Amino acid sequence: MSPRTPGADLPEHPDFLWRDPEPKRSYDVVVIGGGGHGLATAHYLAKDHGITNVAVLEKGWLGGGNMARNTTIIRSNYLWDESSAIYEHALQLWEGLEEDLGYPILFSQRGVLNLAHTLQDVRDSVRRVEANKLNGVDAEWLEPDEVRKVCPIVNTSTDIRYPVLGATYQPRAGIAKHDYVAWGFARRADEAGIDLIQDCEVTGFTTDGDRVTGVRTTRGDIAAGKVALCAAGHTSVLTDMLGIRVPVQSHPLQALVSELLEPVHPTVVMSNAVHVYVSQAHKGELVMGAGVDSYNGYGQRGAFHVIERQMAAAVELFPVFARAHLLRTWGGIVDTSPDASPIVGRTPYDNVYLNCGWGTGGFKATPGIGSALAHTIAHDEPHPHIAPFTLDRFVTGALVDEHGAAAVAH
Amino acid sequence: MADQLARTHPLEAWLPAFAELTGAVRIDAEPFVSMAVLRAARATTGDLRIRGTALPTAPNTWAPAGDGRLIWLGPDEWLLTSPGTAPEALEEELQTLLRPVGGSAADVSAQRISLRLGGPQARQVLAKGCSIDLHPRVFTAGQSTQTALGQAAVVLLALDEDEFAVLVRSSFAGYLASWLLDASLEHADPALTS
Amino acid sequence: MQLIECPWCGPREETEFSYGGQAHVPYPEQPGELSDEQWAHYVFYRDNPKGRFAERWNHNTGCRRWFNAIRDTATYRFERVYRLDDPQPSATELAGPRRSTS
Amino acid sequence: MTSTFRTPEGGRVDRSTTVEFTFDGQTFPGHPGDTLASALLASGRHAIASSVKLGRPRGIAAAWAEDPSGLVQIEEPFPEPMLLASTVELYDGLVAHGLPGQGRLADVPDSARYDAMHVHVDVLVVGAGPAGLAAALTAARAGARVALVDEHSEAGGSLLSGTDRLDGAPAAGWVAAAVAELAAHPEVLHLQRTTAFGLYDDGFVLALQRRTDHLGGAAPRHEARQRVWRIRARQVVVATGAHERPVVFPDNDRPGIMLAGGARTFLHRYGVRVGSEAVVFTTNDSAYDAALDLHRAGVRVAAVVDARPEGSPLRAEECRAAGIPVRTGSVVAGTSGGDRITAALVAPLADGEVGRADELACDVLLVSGGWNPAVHLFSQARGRLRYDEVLGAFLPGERLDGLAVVGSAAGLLDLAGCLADGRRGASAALTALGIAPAAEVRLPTAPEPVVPAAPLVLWRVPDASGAEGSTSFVDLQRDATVADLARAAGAGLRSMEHVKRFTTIGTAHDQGKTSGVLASGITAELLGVPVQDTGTTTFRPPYTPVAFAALAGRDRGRLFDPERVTALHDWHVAAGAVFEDVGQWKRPRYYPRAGEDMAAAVLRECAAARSGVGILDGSTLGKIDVQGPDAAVLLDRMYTNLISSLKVGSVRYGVMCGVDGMVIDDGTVLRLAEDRFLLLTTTGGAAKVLDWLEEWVQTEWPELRVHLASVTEQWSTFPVVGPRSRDVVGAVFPDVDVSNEAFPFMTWRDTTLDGVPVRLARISFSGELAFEVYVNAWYAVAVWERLVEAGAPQGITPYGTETMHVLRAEKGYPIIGQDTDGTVTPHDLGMAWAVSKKKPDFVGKRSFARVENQNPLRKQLVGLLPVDRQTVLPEGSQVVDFLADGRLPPPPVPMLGHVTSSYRSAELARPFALALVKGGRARIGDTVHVPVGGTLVPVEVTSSVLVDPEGARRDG
Repeated sequence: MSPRTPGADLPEHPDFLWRDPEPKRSYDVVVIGGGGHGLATAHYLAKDHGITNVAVLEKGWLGGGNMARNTTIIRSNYLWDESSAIYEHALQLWEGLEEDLGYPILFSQRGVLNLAHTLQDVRDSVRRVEANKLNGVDAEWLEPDEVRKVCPIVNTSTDIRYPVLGATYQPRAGIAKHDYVAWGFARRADEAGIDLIQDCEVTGFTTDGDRVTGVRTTRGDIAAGKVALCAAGHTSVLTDMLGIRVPVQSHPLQALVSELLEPVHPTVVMSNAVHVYVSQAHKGELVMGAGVDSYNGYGQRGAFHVIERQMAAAVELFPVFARAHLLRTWGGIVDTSPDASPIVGRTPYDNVYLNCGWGTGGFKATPGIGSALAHTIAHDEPHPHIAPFTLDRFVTGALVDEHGAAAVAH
Repeated sequence: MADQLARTHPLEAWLPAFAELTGAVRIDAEPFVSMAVLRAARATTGDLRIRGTALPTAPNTWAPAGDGRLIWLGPDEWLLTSPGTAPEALEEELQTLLRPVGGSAADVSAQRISLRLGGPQARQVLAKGCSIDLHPRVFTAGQSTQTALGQAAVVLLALDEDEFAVLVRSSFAGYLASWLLDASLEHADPALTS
Repeated sequence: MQLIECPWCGPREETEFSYGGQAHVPYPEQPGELSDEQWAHYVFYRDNPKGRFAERWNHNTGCRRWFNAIRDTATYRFERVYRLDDPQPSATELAGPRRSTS
Repeated sequence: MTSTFRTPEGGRVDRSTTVEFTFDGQTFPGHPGDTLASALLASGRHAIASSVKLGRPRGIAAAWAEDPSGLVQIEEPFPEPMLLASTVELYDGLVAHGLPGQGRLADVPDSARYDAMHVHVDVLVVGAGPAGLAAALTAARAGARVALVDEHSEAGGSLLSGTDRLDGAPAAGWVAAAVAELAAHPEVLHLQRTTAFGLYDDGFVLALQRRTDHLGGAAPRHEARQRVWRIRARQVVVATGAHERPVVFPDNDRPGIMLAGGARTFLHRYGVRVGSEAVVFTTNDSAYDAALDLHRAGVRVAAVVDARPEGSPLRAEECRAAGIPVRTGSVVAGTSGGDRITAALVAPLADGEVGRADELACDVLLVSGGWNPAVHLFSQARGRLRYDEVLGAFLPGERLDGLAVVGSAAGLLDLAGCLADGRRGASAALTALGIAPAAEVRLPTAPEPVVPAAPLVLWRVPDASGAEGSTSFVDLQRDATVADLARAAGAGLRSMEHVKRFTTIGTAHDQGKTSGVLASGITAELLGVPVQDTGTTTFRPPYTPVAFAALAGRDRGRLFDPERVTALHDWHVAAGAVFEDVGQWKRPRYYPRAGEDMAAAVLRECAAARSGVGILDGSTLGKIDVQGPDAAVLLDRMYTNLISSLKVGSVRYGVMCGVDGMVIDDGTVLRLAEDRFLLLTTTGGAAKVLDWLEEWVQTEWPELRVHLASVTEQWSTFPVVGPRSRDVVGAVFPDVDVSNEAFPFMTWRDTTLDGVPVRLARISFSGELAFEVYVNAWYAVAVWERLVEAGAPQGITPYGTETMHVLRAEKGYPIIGQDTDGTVTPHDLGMAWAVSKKKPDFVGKRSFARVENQNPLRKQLVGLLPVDRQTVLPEGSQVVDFLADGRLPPPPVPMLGHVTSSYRSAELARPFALALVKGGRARIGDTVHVPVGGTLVPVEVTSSVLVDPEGARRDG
């Protein structure tokens, strides 16, 4: 084998992943959405609560939505107590997930830098770092020369349009292999006897007063004791069927990769002002995210000018990327909420649980929300970590507003 | 007695660079042009004429008016330019005309500067940063458009076959000048324009 | 990258426009008389259909005029644009193929 | 090294010129017109790379973008990672080496130039092969605006790769005539070396033009190396041809194994024999052309191995005549060799069973498994694909508006058919546009197509070696094999998307141009389902890789983002100002004198403003002209406080909230007339506030008679600040009575300076006596210099944003966006006085009544004084309760709020800060802790107003 064989260090997959079962007529819990959140919820229902008469309904292929389309950044350095609590809960689960799932998910704690380019960026960054420290989240403020030490290819020269004035750094943050995470959860859920049902689109619900009695699907009607909505960008399609109003908007979010390159980028870099976020995946490709397209869209594609602007930012911050090549672009559908925080918990229906509004934060929360939502479903009361994220905050005004929190919310 | 107040053009420092361009593309900064924005509901303007010119009602057009130009900016919004009138005088003249019909006028002389772009390659240079159809049969003399050139919002006027005026916010003038010079570089030497 | 038809300026690149979200959500006559819940719905809640959607756009790099459009959020195709003083679209027009029922 | 495999004549390279290049440290010759691949092959070099995972030698396997394995790294003239040797045009001085899996980025910035060009056309034709040229000619003759883009160095496509004849002469002649005719049409844009890589909505096609790459070191520096064409086409004709597909068999990855059509291209286009002894393995007739052509060129063809039981009687006859053995019903079941194939193992195939194999010595093995139409652009347009059982390929499965797929891209494989289809596609496009086609466009006559024998759809040859397909490569670049597909199926995967991710097939540089359909076919076999059901994975842009810098285009370096400056910028630069980025603006932050650091400069500037006179360039403040009978009505609805009661000639401070009741901007309002106001906004809020007002006026209250205009750049604004400001302003504007009685605080006066109108306003953002001077920006420099000159006796001191911030903070004036973060109400800022009780409603009012707004623990703006009188609290520091033992408890530690602004104060002779603190006003007088570094700094909570709370100084 040649000295650099990035593909070779990829793990061998287990011999078997999951069955392809026919839906049963009835389940104790029906999880709608076979993405990361739905699969993780199923896993923790079985693992933590012994609930296994569960179906996960996926209209396409497992993990084929935002799970397969995100840029896999994992971090917990959010500003507000409520946010850092749920994301830190997730990060701690990430740290033990490979063992838990018995599946190589390539979780790599290579650290995440959030660059500051203006004096206000610096203020917001220091504010977040200090809050993180007091919340027990590892966080540091780095001066430009320290940024250069962590990531030598960042352009820290002072004569660029928006010089790097410093960065926040979370060493425990990192990336993982998105597909393997989904498959790891799916495999465990399947082992536990949970039915993962693909090509099964929900077309409606049957209700009885304040309870949902079942779901109508393209593969027949399925009775349900409890229903969890884990459909991310398609949440509104489901809540419209239920006649529930949820303040989320679905937007296209694009991402892209380069060809395989020799290791040049040891960490993850995110920049708010010069909008770019990039890491180098295990095989060597640069993985980047672009900005959210402004309009509502379910098309899993965005406009190319967003990519072009992204490339300009990348070359500005990483001059060595100039002749790297854009290999593939794609888009996902992010459901964004008014305060850029998730909406999780009970609904007007007694036995329907809502999990949406994660915007660009969904992947990093996967194990955290999976375990918290499973707890909520099992005990029929919100897990402490999701209690602050209920719908009624929009009535009281007790928002968890991460907009002002500067960190690029990816 | 203090001496007359001097005026300073935002693009003064760029003039030498403009002067070095030859042939294929010409860039120049029009000296201090007074400008005023006119607002009036179309219904009320009737046969109102500005310096003898009817308010253009067709979007994306302009018409000569006195020593300047009358430019359509919106269904109830126009821009009048006049090199020869003092800014405050221009606003007053238009207020007098427009207030009776419920309209208004505001002096925006220093809000924008006016660039001149010309030469056989001028359309090419514009096409590098402007997404509208600049085909000579489409964007003809008398046409105007509010659009983006590079990353600057501009009002672009077709004056002639290969003669254009570009109005841009004064604070963006330097950016646009650098952009135009950069986009003109490959045409800078006539020998290289083929 | 789409061409969007500005009712005044004609078709222009998507980049010249800004998005204004759901159309026909009027500012309440008497905000003071609304319950916190009703007010929250005005401030934070907007429809999010997969399918035809009546929405607001602003030609901000052009004539700076707001207008409305009916666009399919699944295909992104603009069905039509109309001016603010044009009549609201009928429910049947919005009931495009992908319109989710609520 | 000599080009022993170069044919004595033929090909389109310029044999009169020889260039030299270096590959893997060895020097090779070549000709202009060569690609790196053809030049290497001409010298007998096949092996050029090693595979990413297994490190197996890999060679050149095709003549263009479909090559899955011939990857190289360019080193000179400038490092560029991972390019296909088959697509790199040769130039003198090229230095490259084979790719060991990963590419290498240059460690120095790329100095090449890149740009973009917009173009609008009636008809865009993608591909200049026979179908594309026919389409372009058809559209051009009708007088349409046409763009023809093609990825090769010259037009012709397949016509340059074979022996086709048109109108009885070599097809190249017709190509030349067509290109010449197109060049003569004024409305035709014809671009070679231009790859249409993405197709988006409304006929928007992005194409990358490689303008100077082929010139190597001789490329002119002032020209863009690559250009992205942004083509807006009313109709698109896709004539992108087809990619030949291999057959998968054990050890099918050895150098010397290549697509049959590729070998033919190397021969006819570049005059290169790919080897001296060939075996040809095919499932269809097309490879016979390669066999016969190579035979005529002097290559010994050991055999044509045809998997079809009956083969192709017609073509077999030609072979027999040429003395080429043909083995029907046979396959290549394996190969031997190392860095180069040495033999093919040929065996009969019956009922899916491979029989006994015998070795045929060869140094090249040419393979054809059929053709895959290049449907990428069609698929990007979200066109549905349909699987064609006969071709074993996916074809466009529906008609799309504005998009026609023609020629072999639509599955047609005969020349006459492609020409006619190109004309048909263009005519249809013209009809759709209402453009009358020209009188019948005559197409050149192609020889009657011989009806080919039906092709056999064969994805793979069963592995009889016992290796279970572990050396039968489906994706050569990813080292992914039939065995991997079997494992994926065995693991329970059914979706091609899962299979692709499990095996990584189709995710490499070529994005599965050859491997994608193979994987679908083999997976379908493994699962026992129709290929149509497995389908393909989605074709995503770009069609071929595009350099980041090409997409960045001109938006690099100083043009990355516009730099906005005021009329005084040059003055500030000359004065040695240090600048701060505020949005896109460059603002002077401070003006250091020799030997001063920022702290020293700011203390000096502050002292000047508090005890003498200072001057600030405030021209970046947003300014909005509001006119009309209902102007006051609008402003009453938009500001939290009452504006309509403001008298003409007076000024009022106002706050704006969003509907959620959170502060979004603030500033002063000058009433110029009953029906005219001048609004000042924050620098960052200027555009936002104008858009905000316009949105309400246009969409909610169209009945209001009011007009808004931005005048931000119209009026330069200079606050002249300090106890001595009256002397300076009085001296420069003698016509104005600047006495406090005649010109009270929060009023404005108009005057002139040498006939130029000037407006003065008694507004103070520092608490000191101050006059803001407004003048048409044309005169900004002159007026500023007059003020500086007149202020010399008082030691007038220009100051920047840092000093401005200190002065305002000492007075407790918040900066929206620094002391607020979108979660702060006017009440939180202690500005209940600015919230009207009289008005029935204004934007945001209703939100103040929500539960959370009544919470006594809301964060409120207060002052903080470090008890040690030394520590400058870092902005952003968190505030915690006073901890008696002086140590932080273990996390999570409850936080009270954070430091929003923090400065040294010359006036207070100590550092101070502003902070948002839970229930802050009730804590005034308390001591709390602020963790700084490792230590807890005790700070006293105070009112946010620390200097001149009674406001005695504003009148001087």
